[in-house]
Amino acid sequence: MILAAFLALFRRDLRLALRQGGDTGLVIAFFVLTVVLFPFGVGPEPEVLARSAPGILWVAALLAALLSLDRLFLPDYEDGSLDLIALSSLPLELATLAKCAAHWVSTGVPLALISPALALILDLDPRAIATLLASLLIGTPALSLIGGVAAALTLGARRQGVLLSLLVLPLYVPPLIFGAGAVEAAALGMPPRVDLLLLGALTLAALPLCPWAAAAALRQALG
Amino acid sequence: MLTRLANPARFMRISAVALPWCAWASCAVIAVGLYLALIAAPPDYQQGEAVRIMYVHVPAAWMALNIYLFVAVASAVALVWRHPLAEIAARSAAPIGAAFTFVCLASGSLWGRPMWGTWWVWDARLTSVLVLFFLYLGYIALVNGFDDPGRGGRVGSILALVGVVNLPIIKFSVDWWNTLHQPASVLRFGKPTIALSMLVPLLVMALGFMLLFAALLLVRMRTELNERKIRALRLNSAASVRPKRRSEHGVPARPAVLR
Amino acid sequence: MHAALGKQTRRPMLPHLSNRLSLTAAPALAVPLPDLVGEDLACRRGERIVFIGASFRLSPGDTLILSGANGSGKSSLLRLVAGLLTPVAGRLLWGIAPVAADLASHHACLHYIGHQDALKPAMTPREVLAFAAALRGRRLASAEPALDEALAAFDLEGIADWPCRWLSAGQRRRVALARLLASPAPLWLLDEPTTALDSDSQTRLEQAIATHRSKGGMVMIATHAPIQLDAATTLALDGLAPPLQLDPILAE
Amino acid sequence: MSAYFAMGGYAVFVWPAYALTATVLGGLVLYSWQRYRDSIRNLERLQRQVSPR
Repeated sequence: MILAAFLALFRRDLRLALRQGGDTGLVIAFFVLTVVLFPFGVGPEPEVLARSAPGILWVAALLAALLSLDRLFLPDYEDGSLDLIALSSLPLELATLAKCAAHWVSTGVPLALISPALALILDLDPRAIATLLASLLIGTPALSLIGGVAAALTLGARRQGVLLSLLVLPLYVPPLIFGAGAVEAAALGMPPRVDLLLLGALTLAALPLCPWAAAAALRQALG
Repeated sequence: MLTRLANPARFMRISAVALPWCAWASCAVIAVGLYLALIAAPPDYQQGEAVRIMYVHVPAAWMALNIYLFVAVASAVALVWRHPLAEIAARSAAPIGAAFTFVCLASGSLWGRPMWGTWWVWDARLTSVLVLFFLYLGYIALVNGFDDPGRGGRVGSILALVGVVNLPIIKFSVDWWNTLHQPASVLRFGKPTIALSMLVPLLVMALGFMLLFAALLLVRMRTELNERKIRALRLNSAASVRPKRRSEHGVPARPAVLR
Repeated sequence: MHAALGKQTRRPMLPHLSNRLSLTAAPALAVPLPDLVGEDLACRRGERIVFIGASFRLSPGDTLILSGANGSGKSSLLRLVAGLLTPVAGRLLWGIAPVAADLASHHACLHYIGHQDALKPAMTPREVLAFAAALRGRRLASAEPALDEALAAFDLEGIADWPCRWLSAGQRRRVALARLLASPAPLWLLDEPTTALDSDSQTRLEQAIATHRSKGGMVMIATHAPIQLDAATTLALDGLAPPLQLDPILAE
Repeated sequence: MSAYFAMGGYAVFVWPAYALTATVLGGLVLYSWQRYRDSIRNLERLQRQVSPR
């Protein structure tokens, strides 16, 4: 019964994100554009780019995920759907989990899938490309979940966009460090296992805690 | 103790007495601390006189962290026990914490320049304090980001709890990041084993900062309570102006004692 | 039927309540529902205390009309009864079981139609109703007949597959109201349901309310339009504004 | 005396550090005290308006 409601909300959010073609396409375009901008800034020398490729890719992915966060709850808050979701048989915690999962699938996964292509542009060491894909797939759920909390906290605030990124970026430091660290370790030939495990631990910790915090924040917005 | 202080009227009475004491005590202790730090303490055999910056930098770092913990505890009390005064304490303490964090960062940078030739050294502790500074800014911006102050306070409490859960994770990840990318400077930023003559000024300055925090907190909390009274009076005067249509069976004028 | 992920321990009173509340197209309820009772409710929106001492009793088959000037708290009371707002004072009860004990079951017993229509421009009315039914835990297969019946009741078959961005305000309002029939719930909370409705739709709404009441359902409605509701009690919120706006922190 | 102020050559770092601390903390004290005085004055003015009625 609850699963039916959970899947319904997840599928609806996913369909809305993909059908309008807005979110996913926009996020990927932003990701590609940000990565492509770096050579214009630091110069095209391969060894310079390769050295900082893990950092560039992860920061760009992080900012791309940040881009579409304020659309996570705001449309539902403004058109009244949030009341419907709050009154459904789905506890608010699971509803926020469903929305964060839909956000992950519509932004996190495409970012991860396209990252190997961009790694080639930045001359990243081929050994590290598999780790890059793995680290993004493991790390982006944490980005969506932590972002979900920030989106719920800033719901209905003045200037939500700026406020949301100010709240989220300090909390994105650990995933960024472990994610980029894993890719860099792989690029230097060292085993990235420990970094990936730590990143996985972050995501697993975020899985129960973030929906709980986001639901508490949503209740403030509803009341 | 907490519930006894819950009553704002009692808080105003107690804080009215405590405020002057805190203020004068902090001035005295800081004065003594400055004397010890600037004059009495010996120069360091390696860093020379530059070590005197430590007497401001380290206490400020302690205060930055402890005030954030204070905000988190006050927020937890505000959320769990619906304690209005705790929310006001958290909201009033955050800017003071942000000020101490800024002082810590600035003095750290001023200390780093003569020691390692760069205005900013990506040392593990200093970087964690930088992230803490952004957590403070995020909290302050969120609390003031809503038209309804009550809403800002409650949402800010949730953010403070999320932040305090993330603090150790951030500290661990920055240390991890620091060991991976050992910064250029060879001399570890760690404090050498402190000689007593150096420890005393440090502790005195720390006590002075704590008293300063207490005094500032009381001032800001009293201001917040006054402003709430002002808002309530304005709301009531606006309400009393509104024509009351059904005055014949007027609602009894007892003030609604609300949860 | 209702496996609520109840965090609180389940109160004996409410689960049997939600079992009896499956007000499907089945004949009138054999066992009468308990009354919905509001005791001395007070509500705060932001910094303002909107009303105090609001009391009412809604028994099955009844309709309660909330009257009062703008800003007297009609919408706030509806949101409070829906469980979206927690009352600052007073209690809401099903018979003798307080609602706050098991909010999940309470939510399962009501429909709340607010000012906004909660429609996504990219979705069609049929998808909107299917989603609303699924949110309330109805299997899609079993919901199909109810969807068609709901669409028919509000004359929406013709535009059932148009994306909502093509619909007029009145049509959007009808889709929102069709949610009432897509999945059954005994308590209807309607906030200005007749806005943007033409006369034909308004009669359809009155008819839907009448059949709902005949099956033992309850309706709480905030409206200014002269809607035809027989034997309806009225709760005036105007006189309930508190004389003294007290901030809780200063009240002690 | 001037040797003392030279701070063994580090004067340009030690004194600004202390000056900066004084300005930031002092500024916060003055700002908070100013707002405190304003709130008291406004509150008394409002209470005078309300109470004589």
